[in-house]
Amino acid sequence: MLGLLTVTAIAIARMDQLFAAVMLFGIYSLLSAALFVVMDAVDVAFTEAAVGAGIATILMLGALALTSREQHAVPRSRHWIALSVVVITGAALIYGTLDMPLYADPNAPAHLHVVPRYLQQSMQEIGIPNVVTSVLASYRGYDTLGETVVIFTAAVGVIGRLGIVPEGVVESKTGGMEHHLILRITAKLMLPLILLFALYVQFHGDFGPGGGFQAGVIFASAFILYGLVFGMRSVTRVAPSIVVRTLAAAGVLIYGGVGVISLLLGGNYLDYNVLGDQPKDGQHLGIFLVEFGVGMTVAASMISLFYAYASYKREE
Amino acid sequence: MRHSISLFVFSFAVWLLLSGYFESLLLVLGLASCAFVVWIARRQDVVDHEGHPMHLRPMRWILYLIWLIGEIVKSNIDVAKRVWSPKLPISPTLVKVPADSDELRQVIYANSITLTPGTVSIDLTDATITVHALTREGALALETGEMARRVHGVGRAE
Amino acid sequence: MIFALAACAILLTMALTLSRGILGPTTYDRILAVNSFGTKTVLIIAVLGFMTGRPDFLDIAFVYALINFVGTIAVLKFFEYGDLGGARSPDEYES
Amino acid sequence: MQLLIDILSWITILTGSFFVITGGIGILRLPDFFTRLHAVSMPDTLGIGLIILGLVLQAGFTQTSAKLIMIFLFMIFTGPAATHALAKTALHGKLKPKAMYKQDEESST
Repeated sequence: MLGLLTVTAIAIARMDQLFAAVMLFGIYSLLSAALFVVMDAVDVAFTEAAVGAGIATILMLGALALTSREQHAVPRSRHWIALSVVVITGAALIYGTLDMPLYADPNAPAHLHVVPRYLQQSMQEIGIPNVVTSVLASYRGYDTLGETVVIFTAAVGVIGRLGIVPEGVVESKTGGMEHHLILRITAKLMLPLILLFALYVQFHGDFGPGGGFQAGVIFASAFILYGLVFGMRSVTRVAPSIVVRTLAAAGVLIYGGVGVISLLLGGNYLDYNVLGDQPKDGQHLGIFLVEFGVGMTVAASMISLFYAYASYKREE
Repeated sequence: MRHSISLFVFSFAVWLLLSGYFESLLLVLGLASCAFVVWIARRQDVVDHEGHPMHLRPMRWILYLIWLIGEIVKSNIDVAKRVWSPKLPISPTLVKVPADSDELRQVIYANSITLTPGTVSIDLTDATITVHALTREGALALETGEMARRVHGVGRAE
Repeated sequence: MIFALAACAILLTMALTLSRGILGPTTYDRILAVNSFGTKTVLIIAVLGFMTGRPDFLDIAFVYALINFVGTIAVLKFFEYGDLGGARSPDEYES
Repeated sequence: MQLLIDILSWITILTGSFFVITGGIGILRLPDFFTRLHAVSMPDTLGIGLIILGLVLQAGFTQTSAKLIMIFLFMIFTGPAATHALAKTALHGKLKPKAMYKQDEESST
């Protein structure tokens, strides 16, 4: 499988047509996610599946639609600069991995310090079966807050660059693929199912793989599908872009707000123990709210990214 | 309204199947999620006889599916033989077949054609399906219209 | 045992599909390869989940099936219209 | 009984794998885009169908089976839609299939 991954990477590098390269990137994501599954990193695979294979491909296409399809020839001297940068980075990374313990080595530092605590005590300290979720949302609450803000910032950045969709433009570009009968009916059948699945992933992050990030992306993909098939006017009628942007901000605020509340109740920032009568209940509530905030931000950011890409028109 | 209620019940059944946890908190969340889904689906205007086909006759459906599975198995074996045989005995043919007037049935028909290996519906306009068949025989078999007749039986006449 | 065999078969097919994706020759061939590759990924994840005895994998397989569909439609729309949002009128499209 | 189920599921999984591989061969061997579509529809129908059937036999009457069947149904619904959309786009993208309209053939002879 690693071999296939390598072949794909080389093929991407050699491909002149950007469109074909994007297609191969899709394959690359699928492959690496399958690899994560083999290594038992279920949550990572989940994220890779939703983000890497799906949204990233769609956004790359969006970017491609704004630029040109063919790669421009680069002067040879710049090849060398690029090559040396890549080689140096690669060498640094390999040098870094030399210090790293072998895969699945039980004496690795990660297995000696934090991991036993996370694995053994998370059940009694936090009380939810999926360790990844408890690490993500509770032990490493700050990091996750940071990641959420990054996504939000990315959405703000793209909107800032491409501009907020003026309502008039959306009106003029009404069409979708409604006349495509088969797509229309299949999409109608599948949309409620996709939405339901997203909510399921959102609320079952405590038990199985999943959580706010993945759920947000799946939720957004339902809207993206709707937008693709029924056109921008329909999708902005269902979820007006101002509402979506507000929700993106509100998600971050929920996350931050949970932290502030825990401060006010006398705990540390993002220390959920004080939220409930029992520390465990507090953890539950805290993680639930935080995941909800994450899901909201991710979904809303992705949808507004899609809006921004889909309705931007290059000046000819 | 009928469709909304049916969608709600259907969603909740799916939720229970997916979740497998029967705790009160998750059940309440499930109900809330289903309500939310129905609300969005109504806003998206996908809750109608096309998006939630509850008017099809269930018994006819099952009979049709059994027949279709049989066809799929037969044509799978046929195409597999052709792919493995060294001479690659194919004779690609395009053929236009008429479809039903009802759009939902058109879609069922076109999808059934695509599901059967050896024939792919490549266009659907004005109730006419353009089919690309891997072999002349496949195209001829489709032209007899047996599948079209069976699809017609599935949808209730308006 | 049997799962490993099935996984190998699917992997082999993934390799074959990948070569079609690299060879092309037309863009549609590549899209077809990616779509078919996605199907195989769903299958291999389901099979691998059984091999390691962790049926949570099925959720991931489901995400794949879903993303595969949405992704293919997005790609097609991009290719037919040149961007993701706009569309031509049906008459223009027919010509 | 368990043995019988095992044998049955082995047979289905193996046959399914065979169709999956056949699809892979077909996608390489067949001459043009439209014929390759047919190769893909083999693993998409009997391939996944048989493999998932085999897994369901292994899992028995459980939630896992229900999820497997849901995945199968989802793929069966979306697969042909995606294939059709792809073919239609290719046709409108002025990719000519190496095949003649049957009606044309008859009128010319």
